[in-house]
Amino acid sequence: MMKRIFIYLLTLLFIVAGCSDTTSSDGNKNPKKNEAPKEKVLKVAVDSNPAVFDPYKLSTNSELVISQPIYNTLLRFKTSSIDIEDIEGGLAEDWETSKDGLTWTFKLRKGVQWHHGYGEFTSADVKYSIERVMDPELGSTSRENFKQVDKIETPDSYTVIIHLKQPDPAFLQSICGPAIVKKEAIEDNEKSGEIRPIGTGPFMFEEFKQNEKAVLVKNKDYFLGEPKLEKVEIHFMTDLTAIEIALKNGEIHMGPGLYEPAWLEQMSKNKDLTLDVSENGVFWGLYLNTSVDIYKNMNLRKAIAHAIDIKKYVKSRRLTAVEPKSVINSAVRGAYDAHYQYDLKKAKKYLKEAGYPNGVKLPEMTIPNLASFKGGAEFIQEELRKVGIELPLKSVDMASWVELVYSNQNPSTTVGLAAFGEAVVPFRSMFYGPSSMGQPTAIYNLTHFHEADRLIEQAETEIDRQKLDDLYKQIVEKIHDAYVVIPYVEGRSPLIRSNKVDLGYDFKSTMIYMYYITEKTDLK
Amino acid sequence: MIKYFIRRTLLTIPTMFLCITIIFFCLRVVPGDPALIMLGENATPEAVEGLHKAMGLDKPIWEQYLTFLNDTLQGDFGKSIYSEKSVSKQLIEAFPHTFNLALMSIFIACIIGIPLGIVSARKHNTLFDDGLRVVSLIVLAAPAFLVGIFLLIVFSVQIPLFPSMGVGNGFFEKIYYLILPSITIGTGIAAALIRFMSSSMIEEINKDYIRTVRAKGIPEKLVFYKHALRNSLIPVVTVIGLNMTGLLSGAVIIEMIFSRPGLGSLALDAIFARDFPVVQGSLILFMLIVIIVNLLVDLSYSLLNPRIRQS
Amino acid sequence: MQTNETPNLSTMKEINPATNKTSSNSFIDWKAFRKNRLGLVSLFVIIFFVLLALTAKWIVPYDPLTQNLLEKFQGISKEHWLGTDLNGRDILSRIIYGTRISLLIALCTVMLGATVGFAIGIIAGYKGGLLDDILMRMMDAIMTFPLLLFALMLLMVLDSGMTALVIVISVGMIPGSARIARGTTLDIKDREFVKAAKSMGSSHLRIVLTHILPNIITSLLVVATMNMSLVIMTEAGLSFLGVGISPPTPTWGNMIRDGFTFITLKPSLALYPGIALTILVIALNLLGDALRDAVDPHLKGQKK
Amino acid sequence: MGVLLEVKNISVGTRRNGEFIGILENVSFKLNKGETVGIVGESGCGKSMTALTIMGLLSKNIFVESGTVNYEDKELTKLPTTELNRLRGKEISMIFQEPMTSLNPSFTIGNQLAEVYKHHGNFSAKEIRQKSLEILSKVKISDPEDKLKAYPHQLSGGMRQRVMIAMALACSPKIMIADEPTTALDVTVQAQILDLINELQAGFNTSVLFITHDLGVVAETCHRMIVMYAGQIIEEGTVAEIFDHPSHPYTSGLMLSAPRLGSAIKRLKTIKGVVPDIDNMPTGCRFAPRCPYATDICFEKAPFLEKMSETRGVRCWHKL
Repeated sequence: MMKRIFIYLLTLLFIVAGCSDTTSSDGNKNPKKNEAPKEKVLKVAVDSNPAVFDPYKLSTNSELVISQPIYNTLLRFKTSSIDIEDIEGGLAEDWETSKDGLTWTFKLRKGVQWHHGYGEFTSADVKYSIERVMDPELGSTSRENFKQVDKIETPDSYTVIIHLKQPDPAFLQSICGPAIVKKEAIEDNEKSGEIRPIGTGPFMFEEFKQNEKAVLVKNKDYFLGEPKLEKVEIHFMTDLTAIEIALKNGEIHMGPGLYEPAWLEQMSKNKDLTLDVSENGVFWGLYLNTSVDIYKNMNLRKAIAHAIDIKKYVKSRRLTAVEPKSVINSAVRGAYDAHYQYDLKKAKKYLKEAGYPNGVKLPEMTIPNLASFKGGAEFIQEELRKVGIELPLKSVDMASWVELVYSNQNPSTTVGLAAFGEAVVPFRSMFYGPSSMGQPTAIYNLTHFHEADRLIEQAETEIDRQKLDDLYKQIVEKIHDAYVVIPYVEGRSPLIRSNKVDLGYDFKSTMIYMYYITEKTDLK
Repeated sequence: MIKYFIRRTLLTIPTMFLCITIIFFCLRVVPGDPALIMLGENATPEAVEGLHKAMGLDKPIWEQYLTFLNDTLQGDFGKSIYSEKSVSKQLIEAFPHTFNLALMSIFIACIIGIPLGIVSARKHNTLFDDGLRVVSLIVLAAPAFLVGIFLLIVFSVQIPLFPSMGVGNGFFEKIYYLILPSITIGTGIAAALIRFMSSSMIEEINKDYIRTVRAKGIPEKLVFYKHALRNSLIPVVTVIGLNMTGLLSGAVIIEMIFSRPGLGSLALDAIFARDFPVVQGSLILFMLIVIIVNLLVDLSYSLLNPRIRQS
Repeated sequence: MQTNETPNLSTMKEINPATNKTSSNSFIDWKAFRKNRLGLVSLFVIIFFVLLALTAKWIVPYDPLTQNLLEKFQGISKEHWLGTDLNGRDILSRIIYGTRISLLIALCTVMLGATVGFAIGIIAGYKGGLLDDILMRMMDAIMTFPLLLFALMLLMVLDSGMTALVIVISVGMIPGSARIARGTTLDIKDREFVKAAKSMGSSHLRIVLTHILPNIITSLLVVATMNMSLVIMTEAGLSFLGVGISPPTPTWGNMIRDGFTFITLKPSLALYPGIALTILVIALNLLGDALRDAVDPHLKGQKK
Repeated sequence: MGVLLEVKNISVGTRRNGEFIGILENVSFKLNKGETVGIVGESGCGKSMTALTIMGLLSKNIFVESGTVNYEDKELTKLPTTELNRLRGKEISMIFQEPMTSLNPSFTIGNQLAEVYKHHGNFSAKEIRQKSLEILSKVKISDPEDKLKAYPHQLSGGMRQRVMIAMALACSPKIMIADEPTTALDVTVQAQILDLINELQAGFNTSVLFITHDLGVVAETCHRMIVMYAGQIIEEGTVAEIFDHPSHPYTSGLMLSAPRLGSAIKRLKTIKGVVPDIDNMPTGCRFAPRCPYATDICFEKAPFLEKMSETRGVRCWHKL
């Protein structure tokens, strides 16, 4: 008998040891359900795990959501707007540009404090931040936008003057990009190996638990006023169904939605949840890689372009999709009208002229195994099947897909891109010859289209509005006539929030696939 | 007995060495380059080059393997390629959650599995026994993630009894958060336990020594619960040990559905992000857990079975 | 007083009617198998699924791939007996088509895993010594690996076609069958009739083929049926993690995965393939049990 | 001498798809106080089945068709298990053939011995320990102190059989049934165990029902003997009577096929043929197909057990 009791005791002991997690660092040990009810904790769900915490190397949406409330930028878009007209002062109170567009002078706010006592915000921080973005060693994702910067002057601690080599129409929106960081904080973190991003924003970084959550706590002396929320918890939940359940239970206040209209309809019926759709659409297109022999044939590209019934697909997606207007995001300034008319007879005619009277089997297209990619790709595959064009699909995980695309081995690619502000930025990365994949200066030109290179180079340094718009028109026309990209939808990402949440601004669109969290955001 | 154990542990060293090598080379062969993933859309070639040097991926394979080997032997799993957070810290953070889940699932499996197994053996060949067998088969056959989501919808959405996500802090809250996920895994193992317990119980009952005990006039209850149960527990312990490996790898999906951190999800994300040090660290820890569990099973095996203890 | 040796009348156990006729233990006693009702039912279910798989192409009411986006998430209706999925495809036809692939994967994986496993098991058991230790350590190494994560990584290396899936999952099956084969070989190797055969100078190969293999074939069958259910579950798990057979080919695994995202909207999307999967797995397990009983006479007495 | 145990017309069998198949066919005999009766027969003749019927230890699919087993004023076959358990181990105990597998490998000898005392009397732990040591020394087990703590696999076959006997005699039962206790032991240990049983039988004045296939053992230990064949008693009587003049052909066949030390016979006589199968028993005398003296009547009509004297009985048409 003794033996059996001993074994039971042993297992019980294990459980006690296992559960009383020695590493749990958070304060309250008493097992109350959650913190004192009055303490306002906003709980946000994101469907990916953050890997990088350096604001200049952000890639997944969870990283964007965590950094947004922590950092400020020199200038910024009015909350939830992506219209260049709405750009206002951020850490810089005011700014002017010289007539030739080469010198930009910024007047900085005074008395702004860094988190955790890293001192007052000064012009030196701005200089360090911008030079860090431009540093090739770091490999920042937005280094490309600052290639025109010549030198940065800091005459006194509250003024910054940036000199450009050449005028850059997109520089205003570029300045709204990078977060201003503190040199000493970054060095301390590197030494300690700890994850502790330091910024000037409304919320300070408190804790990060891998695969679980990140916790931000309010920055009492934030220069735009003390935030209403006590804490913000960002939960990493890779399964959308789990997020949906948590939203219905009230365990989570905000989360991403699903692109499926039937699902959204069902959720909108739920009386204590509000459904929003971000106006800035993600531009989804089928990019044909003209460095691959079969796609050098213009007629084949034409046949493909006219075989896809975009209206039907957009209709089936109802409120989460709009018809693409141009060859790039419609919210971009310079996205002039350009679309391919759905006409099966024309498609069959071009197919015959392309030399494939009884159909063709296209080379295999690899896509990542994400729902957002799969839906569109399967739709295109099905549409092409009707005209006898067979497009075999292969689904792999994200990392393998990225490598395939970068090494220019994917004969055709469907991908969704967000873009805003000046059209020259997407043109530069997507339709400029030297940016073609597989080359040393590659950025994201999947189609190896290069017919508009001269025009793009002119647009890059044209600050006269009239001339710039005229250049944009010509570029769009060239891309459209080349039939290299076939847009099929502009997806608008749905977001869901509990009615208890008061955003503090009216929601229009978002660049981080989640609601912005500001000092005005509150929990009723 | 100690000699037996030393031999067993020594035998695990070649196995571990083999596993570490397999992990290392398997990762190097997997397509997808961490630098590319990290840089995302505008990864310029020199930036990629810079990162490669930073991650030490530019050195020849053999050199990487040797540095990897002597780091691992000193217990230093290196730093995550992305967050530069030390891998051992991440493992220490993730391990307790998986350990609690595994332990609680085994606990639930035993509570459900063993008694039902005994009852099914006592009521052998009756309708109850057949019914139980079919039910346990259904639970065994149903995919864990379906069972999980079913429990979630019923006990978390419709009847807001249990939380649907997170781990909670503090001892009782952790158990409270553990209930649903461990029931999902536990019932699966319980189903296997029932079938195993019942057949091993039946086998014991028909052994000769039971006849002697009955000839001594010992009441039927004792014959069953003292003599037969004791000997049929021995193979059951091995079933738990075997299920442990399945449980750990199955936990990956359960951790996803119940949004729980843990070794499984850590390894899974690291594989998708090609974060080699984290993958290597978590798989090695996985392996250590399994080997330790097998040793524990052997220990309890001899605890229960005196003959082995003596040899 | 020295009692001299009396005639040793054989001390066979008392008459036990059930095992009266001693069946040679190497082959399945079909008479006993037929008596096991559950075993028979499961056999019919499996045959039904196999027929379904073979005739999938012809009996499918709709082409499992054609989408009609306007008819999404339809419930059960006259045209679509089980309704339509997220892309408006007919669920019933996809399940039927899925049977073909799931069964194919299960069959090939088990055969590959079992044969390789048995080969290793027999060699290790028969040769013994250092080779046995090395092989067994390799088996331990594979055993300690979390099958799902290991398969995930291998799948990325070999890209995710059907053959890759079969190879990857079969790796997980090898240690199990190797262990069983080694056990049986060790057990039979010391038996008198094997020693006798050796003394008559028959070659190792002949001994393995004539004595060891027939005894193992039966346990191969039992292990095969049990592993089949494990394979189908692993494939479902892998599809859940987003790896596995590429779209649009339906397998039960990726159908459950797609259905999973809309579980609250239309649970049947994931439930119908889930139910089909569960039924087949149960049938396989029951068949495995019935076969094991039919093979192993000593267990027969207690079961029914 | 009073009759202790009376087995009257016991028929035992099993049912296979509806049809009843007999294993024992109206077996009757008496066991007097202090007497040792031997039951002899080939394997499969039902001698162990008789013992299991008395003890109520028949396996699930075998049951008593008819007949009674009376012990003092109780009818054992009808007793519920709880009441039967009050007798088993206390007044009637049994030892088995396979010492290797008859003890629970996971409990110590002391534990399994103490069990008997615990259930058949309320003794304190100290008393139990004392009695256990006493009974172990009675069965001549060397240093009983260690043996209490030892596990079955640490003891030899003979030693384990002694422990079984100790357990059987722990509560000095009135009857001890020994089902081939020495068959699995080698000759030298066999002799020691037989002497021990005789000695204890005399000491405790227990009556013993000795089941064996070994005529030598019967000759040495039993007062009366019963010969069984294919589920029937074919001859009974005192050992002296039967050894002196076996009157059933089967019994004499048995005697002749037993080699004797110093006897002139070179080749042993064997009984041709095999024990009949239980589901197709020959009509008439069951030994007829193998009986050299069989005549027509033996094949048609089944002989009855004819009582020749108080103790003697034979079931044969042509008694020798």
